[in-house]
Amino acid sequence: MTAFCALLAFDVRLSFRRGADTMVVVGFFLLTVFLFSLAFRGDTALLARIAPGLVWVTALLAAMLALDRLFLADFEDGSLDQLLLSEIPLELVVLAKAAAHWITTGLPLIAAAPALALVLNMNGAGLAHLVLSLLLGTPTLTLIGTIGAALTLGARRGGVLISLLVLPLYIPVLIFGVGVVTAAIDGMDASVPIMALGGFLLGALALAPLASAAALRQAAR
Amino acid sequence: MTAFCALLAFDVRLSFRRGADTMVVVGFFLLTVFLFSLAFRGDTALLARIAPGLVWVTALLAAMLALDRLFLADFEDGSLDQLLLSEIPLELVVLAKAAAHWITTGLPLIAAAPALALVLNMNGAGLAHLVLSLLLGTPTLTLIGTIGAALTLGARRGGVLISLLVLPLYIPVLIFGVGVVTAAIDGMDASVPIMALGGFLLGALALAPLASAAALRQAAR
Amino acid sequence: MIHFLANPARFMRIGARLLPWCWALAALGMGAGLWFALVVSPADYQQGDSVRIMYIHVPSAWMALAVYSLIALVSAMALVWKHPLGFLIGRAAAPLGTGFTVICLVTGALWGQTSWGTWWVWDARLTSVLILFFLYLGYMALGSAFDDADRGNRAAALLAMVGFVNIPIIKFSVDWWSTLHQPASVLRMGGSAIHPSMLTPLVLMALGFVAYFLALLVLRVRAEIAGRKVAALMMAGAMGGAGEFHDN
Amino acid sequence: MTDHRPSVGRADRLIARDIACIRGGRLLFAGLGFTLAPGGVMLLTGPNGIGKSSLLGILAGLAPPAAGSVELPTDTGRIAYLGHGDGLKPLATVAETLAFWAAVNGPGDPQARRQAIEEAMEAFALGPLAALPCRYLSAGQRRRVALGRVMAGAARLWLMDEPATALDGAGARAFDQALAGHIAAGGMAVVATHAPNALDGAEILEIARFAGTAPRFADPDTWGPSVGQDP
Amino acid sequence: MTDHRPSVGRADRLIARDIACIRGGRLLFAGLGFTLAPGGVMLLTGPNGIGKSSLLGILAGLAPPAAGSVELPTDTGRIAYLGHGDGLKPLATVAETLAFWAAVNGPGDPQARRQAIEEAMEAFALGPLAALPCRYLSAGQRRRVALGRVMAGAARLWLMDEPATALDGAGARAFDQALAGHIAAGGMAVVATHAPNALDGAEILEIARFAGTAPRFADPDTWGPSVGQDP
Ligand code: HEM
Ligand SMILES: Nc1ncnc2c1ncn2[C@@H]1O[C@H](COP(=O)(O)OP(=O)(O)OP(=O)(O)O)[C@@H](O)[C@H]1O
Ligand SMILES: Nc1ncnc2c1ncn2[C@@H]1O[C@H](COP(=O)(O)OP(=O)(O)OP(=O)(O)O)[C@@H](O)[C@H]1O
Ligand SMILES: [Mg+2]
Ligand SMILES: [Mg+2]
Repeated sequence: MTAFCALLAFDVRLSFRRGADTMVVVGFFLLTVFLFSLAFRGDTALLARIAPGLVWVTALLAAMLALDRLFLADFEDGSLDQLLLSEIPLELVVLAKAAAHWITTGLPLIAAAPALALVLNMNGAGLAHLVLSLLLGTPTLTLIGTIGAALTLGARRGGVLISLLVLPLYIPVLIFGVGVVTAAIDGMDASVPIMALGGFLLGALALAPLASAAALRQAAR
Repeated sequence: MTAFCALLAFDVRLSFRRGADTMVVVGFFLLTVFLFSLAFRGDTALLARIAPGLVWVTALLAAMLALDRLFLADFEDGSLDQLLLSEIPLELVVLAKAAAHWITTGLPLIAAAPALALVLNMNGAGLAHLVLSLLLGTPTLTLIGTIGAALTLGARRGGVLISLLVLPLYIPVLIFGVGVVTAAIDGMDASVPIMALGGFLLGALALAPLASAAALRQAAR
Repeated sequence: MIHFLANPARFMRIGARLLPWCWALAALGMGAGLWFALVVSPADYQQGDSVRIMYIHVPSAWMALAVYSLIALVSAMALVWKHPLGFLIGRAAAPLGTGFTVICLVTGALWGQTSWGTWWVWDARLTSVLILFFLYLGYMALGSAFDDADRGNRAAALLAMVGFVNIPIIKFSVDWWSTLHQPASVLRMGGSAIHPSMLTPLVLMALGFVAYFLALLVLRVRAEIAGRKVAALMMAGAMGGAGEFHDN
Repeated sequence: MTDHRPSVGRADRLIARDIACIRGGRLLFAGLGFTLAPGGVMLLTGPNGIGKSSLLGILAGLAPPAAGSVELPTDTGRIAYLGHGDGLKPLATVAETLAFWAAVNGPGDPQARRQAIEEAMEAFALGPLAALPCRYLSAGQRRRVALGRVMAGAARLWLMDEPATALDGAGARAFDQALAGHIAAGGMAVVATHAPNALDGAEILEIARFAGTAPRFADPDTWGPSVGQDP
Repeated sequence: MTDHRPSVGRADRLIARDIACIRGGRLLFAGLGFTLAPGGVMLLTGPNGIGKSSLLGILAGLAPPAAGSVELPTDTGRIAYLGHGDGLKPLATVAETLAFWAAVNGPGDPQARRQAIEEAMEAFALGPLAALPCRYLSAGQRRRVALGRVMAGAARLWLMDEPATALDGAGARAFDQALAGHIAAGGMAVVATHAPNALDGAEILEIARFAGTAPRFADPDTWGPSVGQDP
């Protein structure tokens, strides 16, 4: 447990000190929506219509952006070797890394989402469900991402490969995430897609650390 | 001139060998549009309406993605020191780097654009003008990008800072780029925005290498 | 000039002597300007009382441009003469310029709501001012993004010079592209085309803004110099040998 | 095919049996074996590219050998591994770096951990650097931090790749002392080096003796790129 | 404040005058000066963190000194600089790397360039590695490639930071020979090293002699964090 906390704290601290990842993700998120409103010259009706999809697609892309750095720095500077040789179960290391990654990229994204929803003229129910769906969905994205990041360590086309690997697994999350928001905006019952998102999260929590740890063991040089 | 060619060839060769940048950029480009059409469940009328803006915003974001690597690898592994000490004018080095970057990210983007335009139901004039606007616009983006990349070398929050620095200078390109396409689709005269894009390109060609070279000289450790 | 001011002690002395005059001029200009603007000058025959926004909007727009130009100028000087005074002035002026830009944007948006019926349109003038705002932000962010303060200063100075291309675009955007925005009527070739009853408060307000800016600038530069002194003395005093490290 | 990862053996020694190593399709060495008892140091020597670093990786279990097996001593605790690189995070300060790795690898008891860190800092004269982010360090200072990390961990087996790189005279002496202390406490070390005369009392393993005479590639009669005995 | 970047002097020698270096607000050394004539080698020595690498950077013109000036010899051609890192691209092969840097830095004539590359490959036994991407190389092999790059360039002044790092005996001898050849042809070299006894006939500059006695920080009565003369 100390080790888990130490890992989490070290990662989060360095990540915030560097600042880059968090700000890239949030910046990308805000920027994209800003650019879209720019490109459509403030056609508000149109923007409101595409809002749920826009926010979710952008969140997904933003989450994907920082993925390749999940294990890469540790791999390149040799820290990963050290972690592999430590007595901490590798699954725990993966969980700590995933938690740190989500805290530094997923959480700020969720914090930024309401601002965008307001800019895009989303109503109250839509906003609440947007946050809820992101809360349930983004950890799943991160966990799935760890598998992709671990599998592609040292691969020649790391960045793209990750996208290619995780994308198929991301699509259900995207569809149900958008489903939650549109259902809420249209005043319909959103419990089914919400439960689906919850189920994905539980499944990812159980499976992703195992898969990623196995992949990391293979990756060590 | 030999030196310029050597620089260009070396960069392009390594970049294609790595493959990552090109494929990240094109992949991102295709992916975003794909995800959007997925998020809107094939609402073709809506998609057609947002097509010019969507393609241009995505192209801009994709071009921004690979920017931070423009000089970073050279900076970190010490190659930049070597280039600074060589007798090649630094402006030429910047131009070669920019050209290599554009060939490996901008050009493939343009090659991919028609496919998207077709998917998004753009008409012939729109497609032609999309390609034309990208041809004029993306080199400008790259050239402006070199300034941002050079200025932020060694900065604490490199990635985001670049976006912050280049974004304001990208906005006019985006506006006129979208302007060209929408004008063409609506059957109007697009020569004014086309000329503006051309003007931006010439200006960037003249100024960006100077500014970037000055910034690189400051950056050496 | 630059070598005359090159001694911090002298700069501090001159600044201290200038400061009260600046404050007085600022109070006088803005006070009288507001009096003329709100009381003496007439409401516009088209726009009614909302025209009075102009007396804030236009001077702050001018200041936003002027301060950026000043930053670009001192940056160039600092880079050419390798003298840190330019960096110091530039870094001190940037937040003030950002403030003026924000005021210009906000008052413009308010005015737009009353006279065009919309807060914002993506026309050339408005967009280029927004770009100016981002440039200010980028300048400040870049300047403080390096552990080596000197490196930050130089990078930011280069950015300021690059971003200067935006200034003529802002200035002439109304002439080059037909937009919703007012074309120049005060500062233009061939003399001013504005009624004296409106011109007087405008000029007074502008003078007040300039004096206010100068006062704050001197204050900020002095604070920075004092801060450096304290830091230098503290480091020199507190450290023997390798000692502690300070990120700046 | 059996699992070639190091297993924890029954004896209190490090045993390498008949190890072969293939990299990039080329057989680097084969039939390499040795035993290292507590308090022993094994120096790996040989020309550039012979496979010293590769052997260290195999011993650490970071890469499987193409043939043969590694048996770790009982109760090794962890393995400390120091490669050619320093493995430092540019933004973490020296103190943070040592504290983090001690928390991951060092003694469980916080008091003992703090003491281990202090000893390491003292041994490699890191005190004045404690508050510096690692990216400001000079090459030798970086190496000292990496060595301090090894020392502050509670490992009984040290695997090190040219540990004295970039160290000045004082640093090299500090390392020799640290190693001597480790050995005196019953530790073991395998050290790849180009200056084997620097340490007395250490065994020397000349890897060139086991070098693959002819390049041997994947055996067409088995599936994997393996060499030597195969199930 | 005058421009502190190296200028090309009138004499055929490298002259460093009264150089001071500040890093991270700390004065590393001040008043350092020396002259290096053609055919001379200057060894920089001193403990870790004293400022050897920083001085090399100043001599190369990569960083300005806090005070003092550097005068490069006339017709230096280019400067060859080899830092602690190797500066190799992981995906470029050894042959590509050498060819590229020779095109950037080496002799203009293609024929001479090819020959320079061949000589460098031969001197450092790089022939068998020519087709390997650099990321497959061992540490010593990487260093050989970096040294080969210096040798294939047409520079008269070599600035090197611990060039023999990770080299085996043969590699170190090859480097000594390459340096001797460079010197014999009227070249100059400044080499930071922890093993100053390795080269005979070379001058030794002990940087510690110039170390800042007390830390001096930004002078509160001038503008910049500068030391020494100011306008
Ligand atoms: C957010 C929106 C706006 C922005 C960013 C903006 C920006 C500017 C700028 C930069 C100037 C100085 C130009 C120069 O010195 O030539 C200016 C001047 C001026 N603006 Fe605006 N403006 C905005 C909205 C408006 C609106 C809505 C009106 C009135 C309907 C208006 C009326 C004027 C007038 C009368 C001038 C003085 C022109 C002159 O005499 O030179 N502005 N504005
Ligand atoms: N970017 C930096 N910012 C602040 N301090 C730095 C920076 N780079 C180096 N230093 C400090 O400057 C000092 C000199 O570093 P330098 O690399 O020149 O030493 P060196 O003599 O080459 O040491 P070594 O023998 O370890 O290579 C070190 O104490 C280091 O901590
Ligand atoms: N990932 C890899 N793929 C293919 N070949 C590799 C790889 N890594 C190393 N090699 C090759 O394996 C050989 C052994 O490398 P290793 O790093 O073990 O050598 P070393 O004995 O440590 O050399 P040095 O003294 O230079 O450190 C080298 O010839 C190298 O070219
Ligand atoms: Mg090795
Ligand atoms: Mg050094």
